[in-house]
Formats: sequence, structure tokens, C-alpha cells
Amino acid sequence: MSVTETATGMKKFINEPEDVVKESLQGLGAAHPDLVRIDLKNQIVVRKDAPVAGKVGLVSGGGSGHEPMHGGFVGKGMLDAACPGEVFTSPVPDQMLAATKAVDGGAGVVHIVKNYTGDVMNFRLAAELAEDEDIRVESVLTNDDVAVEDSLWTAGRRGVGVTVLTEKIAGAKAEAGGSLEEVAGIARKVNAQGRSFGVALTSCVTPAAGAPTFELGADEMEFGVGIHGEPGRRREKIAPVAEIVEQMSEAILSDLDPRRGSNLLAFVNGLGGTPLIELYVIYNELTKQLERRGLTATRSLVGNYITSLDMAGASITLLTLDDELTALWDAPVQTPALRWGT
Amino acid sequence: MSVTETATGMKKFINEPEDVVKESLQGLGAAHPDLVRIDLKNQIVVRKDAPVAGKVGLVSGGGSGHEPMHGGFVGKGMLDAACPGEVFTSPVPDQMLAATKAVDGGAGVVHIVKNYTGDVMNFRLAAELAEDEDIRVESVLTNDDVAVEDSLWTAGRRGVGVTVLTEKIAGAKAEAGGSLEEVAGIARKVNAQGRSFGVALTSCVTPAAGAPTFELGADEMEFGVGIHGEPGRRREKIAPVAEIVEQMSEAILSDLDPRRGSNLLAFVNGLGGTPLIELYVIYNELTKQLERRGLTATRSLVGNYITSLDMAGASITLLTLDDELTALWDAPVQTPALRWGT
Amino acid sequence: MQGGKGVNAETVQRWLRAAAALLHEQRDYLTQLDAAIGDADHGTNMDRGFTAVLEKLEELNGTTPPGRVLTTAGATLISKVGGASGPLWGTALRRAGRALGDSEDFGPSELVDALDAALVGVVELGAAEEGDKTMVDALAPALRALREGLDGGASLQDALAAASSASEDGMKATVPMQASKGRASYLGERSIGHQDPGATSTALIIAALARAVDEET
Amino acid sequence: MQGGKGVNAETVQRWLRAAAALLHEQRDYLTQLDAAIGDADHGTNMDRGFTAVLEKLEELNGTTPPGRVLTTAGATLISKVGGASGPLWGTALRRAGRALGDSEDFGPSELVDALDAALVGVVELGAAEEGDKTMVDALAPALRALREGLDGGASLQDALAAASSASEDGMKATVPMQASKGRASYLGERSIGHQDPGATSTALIIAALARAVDEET
Ligand SMILES: Nc1ncnc2c1ncn2[C@@H]1O[C@H](COP(=O)(O)OP(=O)(O)O)[C@@H](O)[C@H]1O
Ligand SMILES: Nc1ncnc2c1ncn2[C@@H]1O[C@H](COP(=O)(O)OP(=O)(O)O)[C@@H](O)[C@H]1O
Ligand SMILES: [Mg+2]
Ligand SMILES: [Mg+2]
Ligand SMILES: [Mg+2]
Ligand SMILES: [Mg+2]
Repeated sequence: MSVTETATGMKKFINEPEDVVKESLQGLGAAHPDLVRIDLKNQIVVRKDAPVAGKVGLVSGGGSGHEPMHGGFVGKGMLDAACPGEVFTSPVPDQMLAATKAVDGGAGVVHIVKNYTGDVMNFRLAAELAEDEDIRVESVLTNDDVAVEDSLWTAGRRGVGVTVLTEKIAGAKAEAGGSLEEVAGIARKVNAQGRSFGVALTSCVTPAAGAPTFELGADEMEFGVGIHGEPGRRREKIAPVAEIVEQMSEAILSDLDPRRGSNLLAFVNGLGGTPLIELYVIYNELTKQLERRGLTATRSLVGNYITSLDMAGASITLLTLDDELTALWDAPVQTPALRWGT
Repeated sequence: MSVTETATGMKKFINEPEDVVKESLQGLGAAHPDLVRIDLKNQIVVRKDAPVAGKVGLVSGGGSGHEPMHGGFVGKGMLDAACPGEVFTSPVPDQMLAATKAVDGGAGVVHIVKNYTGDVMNFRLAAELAEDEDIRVESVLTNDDVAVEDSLWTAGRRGVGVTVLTEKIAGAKAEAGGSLEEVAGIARKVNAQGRSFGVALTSCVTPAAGAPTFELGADEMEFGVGIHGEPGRRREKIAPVAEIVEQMSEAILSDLDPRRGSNLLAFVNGLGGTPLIELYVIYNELTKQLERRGLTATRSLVGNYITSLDMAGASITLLTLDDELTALWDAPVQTPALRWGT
Repeated sequence: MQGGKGVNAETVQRWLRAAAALLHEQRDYLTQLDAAIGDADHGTNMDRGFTAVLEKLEELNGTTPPGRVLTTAGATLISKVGGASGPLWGTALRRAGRALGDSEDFGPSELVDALDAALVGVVELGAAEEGDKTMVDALAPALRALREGLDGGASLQDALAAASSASEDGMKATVPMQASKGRASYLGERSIGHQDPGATSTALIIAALARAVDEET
Repeated sequence: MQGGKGVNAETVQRWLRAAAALLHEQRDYLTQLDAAIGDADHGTNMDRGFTAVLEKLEELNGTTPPGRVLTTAGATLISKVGGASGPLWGTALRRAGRALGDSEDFGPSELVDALDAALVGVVELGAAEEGDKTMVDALAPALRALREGLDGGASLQDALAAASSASEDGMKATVPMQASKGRASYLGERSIGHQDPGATSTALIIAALARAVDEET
């Protein structure tokens, strides 16, 4: 079925919905041949010079629709490979195994897994397959979304914004020669010290469905939304951004509970359809909230890094920093989506 | 009036519509204190260490709503200052004069002006004021949008995507010690060798109006749209991206007419509401179009760099490269939105 | 053994084909159910998986024993589907196939053992219990009904018909439940009032099994 | 001089206040017109500018001569509005003010010279001619009608009333025109059938002038 036939609510630059992921990967590879290579058969993105002998390999993956995560984070100083699944559907063990083999430099491979039932199950099967081939694998789960209670009665908190920070910081640790245990350790530390919260102003539209995943009134927002259009904590009337950011900060900080005077990395993330001008307005409000609590954002990241297709919305992630994390954050990174240093 | 009162069709993270620009600037300054400083009174963004003695200053500006352009391009290797006007309204001469004085290191200042009546008039008045204060000013006009015929019967072609490339390349030339004439010269060369074309799938919504600037049917696209929601050449049914990109490439290349074998910089730009996964699908189609014509994209830029608020849409800019332009493109740049090298 | 002749590779292939057809037919419906409490991809996932299974079946020659057919189908789902349903249904079919071993054909009691192994595999991987609002709520009742029917002396056809309606009841019973596993659990109380997509596709697959065996006679 | 007493700072301030009030009132209408063939900000621009002008007027003491009031207003528009209309109307008022010089009050012929200087300034900056579908299409006819009226012996009030309706006619006449200046020109033929926002705000400003002088008597 072509776009013209499914156009209603389908304002997308695509050919066949089922080809979006592969065609987008080809575009990524064509645009950044200096950084990554694409293995189309296995549907994985691999760092140009992988495997790096003696370096711990870093692999992540998940459903597509969150670009630039994860494929845009492959490169020196971050991921060695990414496994993109279909849109909003976790990848399959075969992809993860192929990626793991492609990046194993002999020092073992860390899997960074966002806490979703599907991702967890598929990465678990993949890790078993990899170990059958004598590759040491350490799996690290990210679960930073405080919109979901972490209780016996749920699948546990979702992995969202902190995943980006984990991949950058663990990637720097691996680049610096960290061991499998050290790289996995720093990744778990980042996850433990980071929390996120998201708000949606509109639903996303998946290429397969061609219609909004959920309906929101013209004056409504979804408070605590997930990155797959999963509805959130509750629906509320849109409020001035000052109020929204106060509620988001409250939800995050009451759970993270950093001591006064802490240095933080403040990450204001766009969900895909919200322009940068608004993300900086959010950042401005966030700095006021932090000040009020005697906290300082000594590092920042503002932009669309972990998205939900075309959803208008934003998430805030706060990470408590120490000298080690700050140094690893500042370390050089050369990927399609994050680039600094050399 | 608060967002809750004006919410219909107003899915934005803002407080008062009239405060968006200033609050966003404050956020930009708070997030990137290492790169820029904000002069709120004059509403300008200035490179942290400006003025750089002996270096030609580079100033640009225009209406807001195109973020990261221009404020996100201020920093080492690109702009020395940016003058953001109200949303979609060119800034005023006072801002431009203040910016010009703030960055003049004694070698003169280049104004990069997008060809819109308002921008041209205000920059012209500003240049006169600056010259009254004995600052040498060279104005460079960008007018790369082939969707508009450049005839006596129009205000001339609009300045769009090539502006980003001009600011990067002229910025590198200035950083390398180029003279006022040399920096203006290279900027004019980039504009002369670059062409763009844009397509919108949805209208943008300005904070002031709170409603779509134009109405598009569920299966319609605006072909040849401007970055202010100005309607384009014509309205068409949405087609598969392969067809859309073929038409866009045709419009650009028939005008630019590069000789076979040319190296190009291929810039696929999102207008704000279109996710990266689609921009890479567009890039993939674009490489096919270039191949067919014996052209090679030796450099690329893919992302949201010159936007139209929350508009879903994309533009393609093609720049014919030579060794000088390629080297200047590759030169280090340290700005909030473009960063590489050191 | 009582109640009609045994089940063979033929039957199993018919089952998988019937399941694939039903899932393809209900694809958009399943995706809509998933949109309400998940991420709007369950129909696409199951349809993609079983379409791949059909292709795989073509490659198998008639002599492949039924157990092999099922393990192959399970492996295919694991490599093609992703998401939660891929590993879950993939494991279910693989375990069922392994339980059947290499025998040419088998009877009702082996079928019970196979479905039991499937359920055990799903629970091992997903740790869901009945009442959690998952596919388990449609699979477990089906197995119970099948076992009870056969113990009560019903024919395999009749027992499977009972299993199929038990599975449908289990599916419907997920509506008032609050999800405590999978994506839907993020919704907390807001998951109440919606039918679980995985339970729905499971009921379709059990219905396909009943139909496939019924066509034997 | 014939036709009622002269115009003074009082009158000019009343003019600017009346213009500000009309533009504020019509703000959304002007923005809608601009949405159709421009970028949906003309109302906001003019309203922002004239609101700033009002604030500036407060700072002026009664003794400021009318010419000064206008140059100040023009400078304020240039620093506050931006866009195309800022420099254009800013230049118009500055030129008009300069033409009046420092005289305490002035008569009809000086007013004609002032408006003529304003038009010349707009054309110098924007290079638009009548028929280009711009503010010039509302300003030029107004000036012609004023001149003709006075030459024909009409009172300043009556001549200004004629100027105002000529300006409105000019505004309406922009509807069938194809724009060849400003943003609307990008639309080519698609600009036909829409009324030019700048011509509309200009007609309002001329109407405000007529009203301000009329209130004299
Ligand atoms: N832990 C679990 N145990 C059993 N079944 C589960 C579990 N988690 C989810 N499911 C089933 O999977 C279905 C969702 O499958 P699908 O939408 O294809 O995967 P995803 O949730 O990854 O998008 C749910 O409706 C539920 O029946
Ligand atoms: N070259 C020009 N000469 C005279 N008037 C012009 C010219 N260009 C534009 N205008 C006027 O300016 C109006 C638009 O003003 P405005 O919307 O405030 O600025 P912008 O077009 O920069 O958004 C147009 O309706 C037209 O009347
Ligand atoms: Mg999914
Ligand atoms: Mg404007
Ligand atoms: Mg799902
Ligand atoms: Mg306008």
C-alpha cells in the first residue's frame, strides 16, 4: 500500500510502511560512511572500524521510531553496534547475536537493554546464544522512567532518557580501556543515578497504523507518557510550561532525591514533533526549578535524542554527576548524532 | 493570556506567547554558557569570547521560529552573533547594530542576510547606522530557494537552507584569518553554488496566532513551501517519498546545473515536525537521484537546522563543492547546534 | 486411544496455516487492541511472524515429523517477530515441538503434554500468572478444558472445541483485569476495560487448532 | 489659509492615538490577512509598534513640536516592529516629521508635503509602485485625493475624508492584484483574490488622521 492510498493522518515521507526502517538505515549509512557501516541483511548498524581489538564492545537496540537512538549513537566513544527493530517493536535475537559477534574484540560485550518485556526477553535469548559461541556478555538494564511505579504489579519502570546518557558514558569508559565489569558497572551507576519523566502534547502516528495511537483533546496533554505512545500517569489540561516543568521536576527529584549542592546533567529531550525553541524554554524553566532546590546543572543536553516518531512532547532526564561521570561525559565522541572532541 | 486559555490548536510548551523568544534565548544561554552569552536587553546571542581581536565578525539574524538557526550557530568557527526577531518577523536595526558593535574586532563585520523584504530593509538601516560609527560592514544576501522564480515580478528568491552552509563556511574563513572581502567573498560563493527546495506536509502554528497558518488536506502537501508558512508553488497529493524527492531534486538540479562528476554537499533539513527516521529515508532517495545524474555527495548534513516551528516537512539543499569549500566545511566548529573538531 | 484417529504432520501444518490466516484477517483488530493499552503493533507482529512461518513450511518436505514442524515454526517466530509476543509464542511452539519428539503421529494425550510444555515455556520466560491480563489467560484455560474433556471421555474434536471456547472466555475475561505484566501494566488502573491483544491472538490460534483437527474426520 | 484652523502637536498626538487604537482593534484581522498571503504577523507587528509609540508619547511634554512627535514615532516603529512594515512605516513617519520641521503648528499644504515626503520615503526603501499590491496602493491614492480636494477648495476636514475613502478604495483594489513585492509575491498568481494586509493597516492609519483632524472642530 502506498502513502497516497493511506494518506489520512499519514503525513510522512515514506514509500511502503514496511520498508521505512531499512530505507532509513540505508540513508544513515550513506550520510555517515566515515562513522558507521550498515549490515542490511542482519539489520544492524556497526561502528566503521569494529571490532576494536581488546576493547569491550557496546551493543544496544530496541524498536525503531526513537531516532537518533540507537543507530545515531554508533561510533567512536559510544556504541559499537545498534540493533533497530521494526517501529516500536524490539529487535530479534538474531540481530543482537550478529551485532554481538561483529563488535566482540575479545574483551566481551555489554548489552544495554531498555526495560520493556519484549526487549528484555529478546536480549536474554540473544545473550544465551552468544554465550553458546563463547562470547562473554554483560546485560545492563535501564529503567529510569519515574512515571511508572516500580512495583510487583508492573513490568517495572521503563528505560527512557537515561539510556542515551548510559550509552555515551559507558562508551567513553570502554574507549578508555575499561574491562567488561567496569564498563557494565559504570553503565549501571548511570542508570542508578538518573531519572526521567515525559509529557506528550500529541500522539505519534506509526507508519503501520497510519493513525494516532491515542486521541488527545485540543487542550489536553498526556502526563507521564512513554516513548511508544503508551499512555502515561494521567491526562491533564495543558498548562503554562512553568507549571508543567515544575510538576516534571517534582516527580523526578522526589524520586532521585539528590542532596542539596549536587551537580547534575540536565537533559531536555524532544519527542520528535516539538521544536527546539520550546525545548530551550523548558530548559530555562528547569534551571529555575533546580536553583530553588539548591542544585546546579553543570552539564546539559538539549535536543531530539530519544524520540517517539512525530509526537509533540518532551522529556526531562536528570543525572547526578561526580568527577568520574563528568569526565566520561566530556570525553570525545564521534557519532552521527553526538559529536565533540577528537 | 496563558496557554490554557488559548490552548485550541496550541500544543506548545510556552508561557505567554509574547515571551517565547526571550525565554528560549535564556534557555540557550543557560544550556551553553561555555559557547555563548545572551544580551537580553538587545535580544542578541553573542559568542562567549567576542569580540575576537583582528578577526572579521560574522553576524546574522532573522525572525525566530527557525531554531537552531541562527542562535544555535553562534560560536567558534561560525557566527559571532545572532539577532533573533519576534517569531517570523525580522529583527530591528537596534539589535543588529548592538550585535555588530559587540563582535567588531577591528577587521570589519559581515552581515549574512536572508533575502526577505523585511530582513533586507532592517539590515540595510543597521548597516547605515554601523557605518556612522565607523564600522566597516559587508552585507551578503542568501537567496537559494528555487521554489520562487527570481524575476522582476517578485521580491526575488528566498534565503533558506544555504544560509546554514554559508554561516558555517564563512565562519571557518573568518576563523582562518580571512579579510572582510575574503569572508564576504566566500559567503557569496556558497550562496551562488547552492540551491534549495522545501515541502510541507502540515502548516506550522505560530504562538501569536495559535492556529495553523494555512490549511492542508489530510492527503495534501505544499510543494515549494517557505520557512514562514508562506505557501509554495502548488498544492499536490502526498506521494511516495521517492516521487517527492525526485521532483525536489529535479527542481534544484535543473537550476543549479552542476556538471557531471561534481562533488556536492547534500543537506536534508527537517522543518521541525518531521522525525529523523524520515529525513534519512529522504537522504536515501536523494543519493539515488544524485547517482542517476553522475553526482556524488561527498559531504552531508541531515537534521533539523533551519526549521519552521512545528511544521512537518523537509527541505533539500545542494551545494557544489570544491577543495576550498570542502576544507572550510570540515574545519572545526563549536556551536550549540553544530560541533566537530577542536 | 479413544475419540477419532491421531494427529500428524498434516494436522499441524493445517493448524499453522489456519492460525496464519486468522491472524492476517484480524491483524488490524489486534493492532487496535494494542493501541489502547500497548504500542499498536501486536497485529503487525503476529502477522509478520506467521507469514514467515508459512514460507518456512514450504521448505519442509512432507516427511518432516510434526514435532519438527512446530520447533521450526517456533524458531521462525523468535527470529522474525521481536516484541514480547515473538519470544513468547516462539518458545511455546518450540517447547511443544520438543515434547512431541520425532514420532510420525500422536494422540490426544501427547497433544495435551505438548500444550502443557508450551504453557510452561511461556510462564518460565514471562513469569505471568492467570489474572495478569496476558496471553496466559487464554492459553491456560484452553489446556484445562482440553484435559478435562478428554478425561471425561470426550472425542479430541469435542475436547478441542471446548478448549477453544474456554480460551475465548479467558480472552473475554481479560477485559475487567488490571494488567500487571507487559506494556499494559504501565497503565495501572487505566488498563481495566480493554481486552488484552495477546490473549486475543492466542484464542485465535487455539480456534485454528480445533478447526484443523476437526477437518480430519 | 482656508478650511479651518491649522494642525498642531495636539492633532498629531490624537492621530497616533487613534491609529494605535484602530490597529489594536483590528490586530487579529490584519494577522489573518497576512496568514493568507504572508506569514501571519502583520497585526502583531503594527500593534506592537504603535503600542510602543503610545508609551513614547507619554514621555514627550506638551511643548514638543508636531514634527518632532512624528520623527520620534517613526524612530520608535523602526526600533520596535521589525519585518517589512517597521522600516516602511517608521521611515514614512520620520520623513513626514522632518518635512514639518520645528514649527508649532501647520496648515493643509504642509500636511500635504509631509505625507508626500512619507510616500517618497516608502518608495525609496521598498521600491514599490502602485499596483504592486502593497501599502503604497493605499497611501498614494490618499495623498492624491487630499491634494485634489484642497486644490478644489475643500476644507481640510473634507479633503481628509476624501483621502480616507480613496485610501479605502485603494485597499480594496489590492484584492484582484497579483503581488510583485514583499512576501506575497512568492505566491505569484495565488496572491490574487486576497486583500493586502499592509494596504489595510495603511487605510486604518489614514482614517485615524481624518478622524483626528475632524475632532478639532
Ligand atoms: N510477561 C508476559 N507474559 C506473558 N505474556 C505477555 C507478557 N508480557 C506481554 N505479554 C503478551 O504480549 C502481548 C503484547 O505483544 P506485542 O504487542 O506483540 O509485544 P510488545 O508489547 O513488545 O509490543 C500482550 O498483549 C500480552 O498478552
Ligand atoms: N517593498 C515593499 N514596499 C512597500 N510595502 C511593502 C513592501 N514589501 C511589503 N510591504 C508591505 O508590508 C506588508 C507586510 O508587513 P509585515 O507582515 O508586517 O512584514 P513581513 O512581510 O516582514 O512579515 C505587506 O502587506 C505590504 O503591504
Ligand atoms: Mg512493540
Ligand atoms: Mg514577518
Ligand atoms: Mg505491542
Ligand atoms: Mg508578515
